[in-house]
Amino acid sequence: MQMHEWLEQEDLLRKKGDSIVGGYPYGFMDDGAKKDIRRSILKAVAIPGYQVPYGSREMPIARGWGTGGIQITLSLITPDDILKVIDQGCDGSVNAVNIKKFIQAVADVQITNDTLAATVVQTRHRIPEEAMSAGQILVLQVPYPEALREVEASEAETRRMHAEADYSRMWLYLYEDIVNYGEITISYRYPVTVNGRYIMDPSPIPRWDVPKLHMAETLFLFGAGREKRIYAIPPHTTVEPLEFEDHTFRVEDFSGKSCARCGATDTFLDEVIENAGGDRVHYCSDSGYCDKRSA
Amino acid sequence: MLTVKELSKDFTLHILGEKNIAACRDVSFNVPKGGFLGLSGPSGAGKSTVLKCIYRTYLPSSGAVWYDSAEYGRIDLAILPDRAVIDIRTREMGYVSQFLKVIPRVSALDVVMEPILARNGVSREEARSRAVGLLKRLRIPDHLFDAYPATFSGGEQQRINIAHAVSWKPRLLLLDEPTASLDSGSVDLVLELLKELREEGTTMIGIFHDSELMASVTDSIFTIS
Amino acid sequence: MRSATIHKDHATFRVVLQAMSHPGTTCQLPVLVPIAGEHAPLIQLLSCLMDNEVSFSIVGDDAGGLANDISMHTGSIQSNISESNFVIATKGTTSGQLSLIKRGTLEYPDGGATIVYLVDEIAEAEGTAELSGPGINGTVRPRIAGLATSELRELREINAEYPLGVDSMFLDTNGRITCIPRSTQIGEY
Amino acid sequence: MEPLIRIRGLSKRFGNGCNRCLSATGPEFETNMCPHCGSVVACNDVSFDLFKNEALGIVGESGSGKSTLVRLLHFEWDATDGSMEIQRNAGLDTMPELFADGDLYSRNLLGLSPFQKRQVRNALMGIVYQNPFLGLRMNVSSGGNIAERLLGAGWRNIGKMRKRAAELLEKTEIPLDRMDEPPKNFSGGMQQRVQIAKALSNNPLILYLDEVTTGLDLSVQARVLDLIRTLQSEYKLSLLVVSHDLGVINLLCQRTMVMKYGRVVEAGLTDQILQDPQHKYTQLLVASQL
Amino acid sequence: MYANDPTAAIIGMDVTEVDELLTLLVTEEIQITHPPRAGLIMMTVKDSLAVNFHLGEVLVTEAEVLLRGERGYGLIIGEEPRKALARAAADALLRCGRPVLLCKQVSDCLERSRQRQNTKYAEEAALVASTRVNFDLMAGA
Amino acid sequence: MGYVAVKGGIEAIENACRLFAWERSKGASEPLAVEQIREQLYLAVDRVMGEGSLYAPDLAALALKQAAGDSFEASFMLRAYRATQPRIGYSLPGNTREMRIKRRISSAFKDIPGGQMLGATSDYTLRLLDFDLLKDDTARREAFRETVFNALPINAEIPDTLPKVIDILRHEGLLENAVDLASNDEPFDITRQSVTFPAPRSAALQSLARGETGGLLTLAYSSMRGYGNIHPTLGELRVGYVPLQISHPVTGEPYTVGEVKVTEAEVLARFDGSDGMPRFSLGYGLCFGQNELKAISMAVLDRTTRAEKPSCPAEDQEYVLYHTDGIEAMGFSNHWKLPHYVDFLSDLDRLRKAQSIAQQEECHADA
Repeated sequence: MQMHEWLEQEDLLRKKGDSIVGGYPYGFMDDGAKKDIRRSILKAVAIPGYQVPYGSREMPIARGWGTGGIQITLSLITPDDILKVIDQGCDGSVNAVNIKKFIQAVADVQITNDTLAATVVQTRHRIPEEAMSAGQILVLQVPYPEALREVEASEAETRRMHAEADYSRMWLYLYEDIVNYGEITISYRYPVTVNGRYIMDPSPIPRWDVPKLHMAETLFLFGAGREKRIYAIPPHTTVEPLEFEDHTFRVEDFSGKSCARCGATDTFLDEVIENAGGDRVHYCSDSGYCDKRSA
Repeated sequence: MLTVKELSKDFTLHILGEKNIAACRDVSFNVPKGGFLGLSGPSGAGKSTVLKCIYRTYLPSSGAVWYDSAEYGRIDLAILPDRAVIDIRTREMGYVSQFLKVIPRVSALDVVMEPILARNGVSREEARSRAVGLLKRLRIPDHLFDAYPATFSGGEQQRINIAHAVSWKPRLLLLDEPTASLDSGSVDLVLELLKELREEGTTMIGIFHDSELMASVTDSIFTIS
Repeated sequence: MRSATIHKDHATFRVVLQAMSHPGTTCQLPVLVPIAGEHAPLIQLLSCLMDNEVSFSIVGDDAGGLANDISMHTGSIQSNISESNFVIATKGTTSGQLSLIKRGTLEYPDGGATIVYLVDEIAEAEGTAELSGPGINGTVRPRIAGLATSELRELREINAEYPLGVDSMFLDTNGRITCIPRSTQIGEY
Repeated sequence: MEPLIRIRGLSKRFGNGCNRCLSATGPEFETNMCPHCGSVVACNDVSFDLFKNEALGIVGESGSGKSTLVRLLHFEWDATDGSMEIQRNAGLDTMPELFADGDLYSRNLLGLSPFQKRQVRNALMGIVYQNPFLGLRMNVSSGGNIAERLLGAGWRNIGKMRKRAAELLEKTEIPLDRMDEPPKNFSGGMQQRVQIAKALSNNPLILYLDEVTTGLDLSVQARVLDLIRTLQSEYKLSLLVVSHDLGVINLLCQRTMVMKYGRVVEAGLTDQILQDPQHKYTQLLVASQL
Repeated sequence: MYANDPTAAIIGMDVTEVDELLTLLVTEEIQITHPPRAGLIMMTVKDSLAVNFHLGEVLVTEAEVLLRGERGYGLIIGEEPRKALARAAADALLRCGRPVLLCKQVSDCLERSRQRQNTKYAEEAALVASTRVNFDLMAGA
Repeated sequence: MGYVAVKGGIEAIENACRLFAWERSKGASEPLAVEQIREQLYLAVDRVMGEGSLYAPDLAALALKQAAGDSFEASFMLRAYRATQPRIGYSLPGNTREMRIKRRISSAFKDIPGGQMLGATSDYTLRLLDFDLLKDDTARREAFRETVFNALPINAEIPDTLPKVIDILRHEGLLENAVDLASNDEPFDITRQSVTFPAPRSAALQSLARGETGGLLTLAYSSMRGYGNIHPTLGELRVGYVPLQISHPVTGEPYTVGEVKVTEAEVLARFDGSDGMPRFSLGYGLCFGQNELKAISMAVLDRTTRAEKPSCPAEDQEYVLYHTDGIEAMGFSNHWKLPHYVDFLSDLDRLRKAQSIAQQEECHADA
């Protein structure tokens, strides 16, 4: 381009009040950021359950609102993808909608509510009820990536503990729980051992979802934007919740309860307070699945 | 069995300005297997020093202490590695001092049982019955069996000391004035015990304050000048 | 704002990710905007991963200015084999230099390098070595023609102290890729 | 008879060091700090064997390097130099990679990765520190303190761990009804006994005792020492007893090493060390303590 | 200011000065090899213990041109596409040295702006200098 | 009340965004020009650039306008904008000795070579509301500007460079040497690698330089007030412009890109050197824009976090660096507004189970 041509173009734009240099690239982030994240993802897959530090970028969504997951999604998404985003199991949750809106705007993807139709699912706090398949990727948003933070505040020390597989303090925490309360009181973010090596935080999914991580068909990617960590569980990888021979891991108890909408008795149920008297009803937390069953 | 050859022991006291004390000089004698050698000599001649050099509580300054070990064959105790000395002490060589030096807060019965248990590979019951037998022979009253020897009279303590040393029937026994603090009745009991031990094959070297007594129990006497 | 080259990086990475999370299976790099030249698939692969924040080195012969091509397309800088984040083995072998390559530390095992082997042809079966571990349903036996026979054994040794180790990608002339990350057990062969 | 572990040429220097560090420190110079570069030669060229079911004493005043030695052998600090080898049949069957074919002794344990060292430590060693804060988690129940070591060794059954903890607490004379209480509620002597129970939980072959009775009342000291004696004969432990107190050494150990400014100045049978000390420093030590 | 690089005067130019400069420059055939684009420069600084660290990023605009085979580079703080381009073109021109007349005109234009800017800076400096605390005076009072 | 699926999300969000914009626009006043914010609220702009870690006054002013003056939100927008822009490169190491001074004071000495220059400061302005500003208009401004220049003393000049107070101290051997901590390593870049502890000095300074003013202040204050024992003296405080230079890609010569307004603070605190000689050690603070509170707080924290054995939060490097990034802290604190009902249900399940175990035990004990 000749300089005079450029100046003419610029002049036109300026008169309309637009700038010639602004705007956002495909996938929002610059190339360098995406490459850094991709390299970290590959290392995370190669070392299942190990938290890979990376140079987390600021997203236009607040730290703690899923920026880790968004960065992963944006670094691997293509215009051919079909994306599903859920928060607490729900496609329509405001945060999920907000993220979808953003990713769609910058990455030009199709959106679906159907778990089985999606190629990439980004989620906060739930794993869909329907089993996902080999080609799909589940991206989980992680607020606290460090499973050992409960027993050790210092990052330098938890890193050493992982390096040496020195996990007795975590186990001790569970032992003390049982001694004090008769059972393990960890409700969500239940720590798991991945591939027999690393103890890992599965993000704040309920215990109900933990068994879905074990020997799954699907790749799970975990992104913690604020804490600047990426980790992964490849398909067909052992994921075992920490448990004792005589105090085994158990999922949430929904016995005798069913979804008031679709009647499901085998899903994670949300408890809804129905009236001021405190009566409760239950509904599927996975709204996409409930829709499918109700249709 | 045991040949002491030109044994000398000096003490160098660094903290007293490198003061040098010669405790014994060029001592040589021989004890045959099953023999009982008495050591005599004036006070300060180094009788105890010689015994302690054999037991290696003292490090000999020069000379040799040849001993025919059941385990190791002929060895020089003067230069034997520490660990092997411990082994010889555990399996073969006993030592009776003038005074009881036992571990605090251990009952009389346990003091006597301990070496039997540690060495002879017998059951607890067996060790107990042997120890009880020994204590009874040495006329320790029953009610003292479970008491701590530290509270005993000097004579009682010394009888415990002897029982402790002979209970496991060592192959070589070193005696440093074992009867010094005993009344005559007790002395007889002890001598009888030592006699039995010899009959069972123990070789002994002893120092006795009473030369008459020494002559009566030993087969030969070596005098250190 | 949207350029085809950027899409291509995204699409390429998706294939690489699929290959890395299913070790031993064969995946085809997308054919989008072709880059001219002998090393087109390699450049396509490296372009979605490398930039001026990482370094690389080449083992084997640097025919046709490969190092320059890589630098030009990725902005990455060539460096010593023992410091490189990416090692390109152009002849299907690291020529006994595997032990020089970064394996990370126990605190930061992700510091281990990625090796890209250029090989003749990759197929999903009939290979000699049996692979198992994360990402593999049971076992797989990929055939990697053009890989030096001792290379897998050396990889097994270098990755014995998991999580320390290197992660390998094998790329054939048709743009097919298969991966053996350090978590993969390489069986006897 | 072959020793359980062989220690050869063990050295630890703090600081960058220079080529004059070794020639300018030690007992002759009355310092372990190099006057040229300020590095501290905490221990230098220490070699010894430890046999099965033996108690070896290490005596010396503070700064002599005796506690450093224990920290090195317990893998808490990295040695600057030296080796530690263990006999093949010592019970490390789970780690065959430690042994070369046919060798009676392992490769140098000090050269293992932190991960491997942790495994070896869990399988072989127990430690009791002078300060129970170092060996115990004061806010975790006593049973939990013992369980921590069992958990580290791979135990995963609460019932079995509690049974084991109860046994050990009984052995160390802690009332069982206090098993779920944290040690911070206990007296110093009791804390020390919980520490011992914890150290024994994994059935160690080697127990390090670092000034375990220092700071305790005399009567409490006596009980702790009795306990150690009983446990040693019961479990056939090899003890490494570090103390500045010759009385403690005399009571527990058959052999003793004397350290001063990072060097071993004398080693021998304990009764010989006490009754016929050879080195000037040992004579001073014996004269001042007995 | 910026005496060693005449094109640095463009940094502080006002709109009319930039227009004037561009008008001069377009008389020459200039090919844009990299059109102006925004980007970031990580600002590295040396602290008082002589340790370098990254203070933060600065928004800049970058452009590159080719003039008579001479590469010209323009980089300028802020979102300033016209200034970046002008600076790239001036950079190429002044290094190329031809056409001589245009070089002279551009140099003059730059120098005029530099003088104006220096005057402005001097005024600001004078304002700052007026806040200097005069201790002698205080002692005398 | 029946089940209401959260399906209205899309519209609700769009409406909420619109409502936020409406709140800013509904009044009768003239719309604020970005230029007005940049020029008249320049200290707010400076703060946003510092915490947003992006020097771009126009964008910072725009962000302040869009965020309705919320400086956290505005800094956040700058940070996010950074993620979209390619990094062209790194500057040559800038040197604050080349600063074009706008203000320079020392509290360590009464007079210093080059003099104390108060510059534009509100330090000595009585904090009385100036009701004249209600009558602010163009004509008044013109008149004011005239008076400013008319009142100038005749010989009002400042030298190009001023010596540093710390140089004088260092010359006398009273200050720790630069070489003690200097390293030739490439500076750590926390925007590319996550920090590891103990963090290299370059990472710590970068982290503090983008820290949130209030957060830095709180921790620094805690240390000065008693949770720690740093009693700093302000050796020198400078505000001014530092040239931004790169290597020219063609000639390789240093090439000035422009100038960047910064605030620099150097605080002195006593310590005992490794040779046993007591000396001053230096705490260093530098940030974008004029933000003196931040630069001083940063300098104090730079000094406190070099403690060998941290005895309080302000001395614990990991604690300080992890908790002073305003954008991260704000995002995380705000995220509690997101639904957490799945986690909460899991909690409920545990609580109910634990209670039932406790009740059973009680029954057992009673029986």
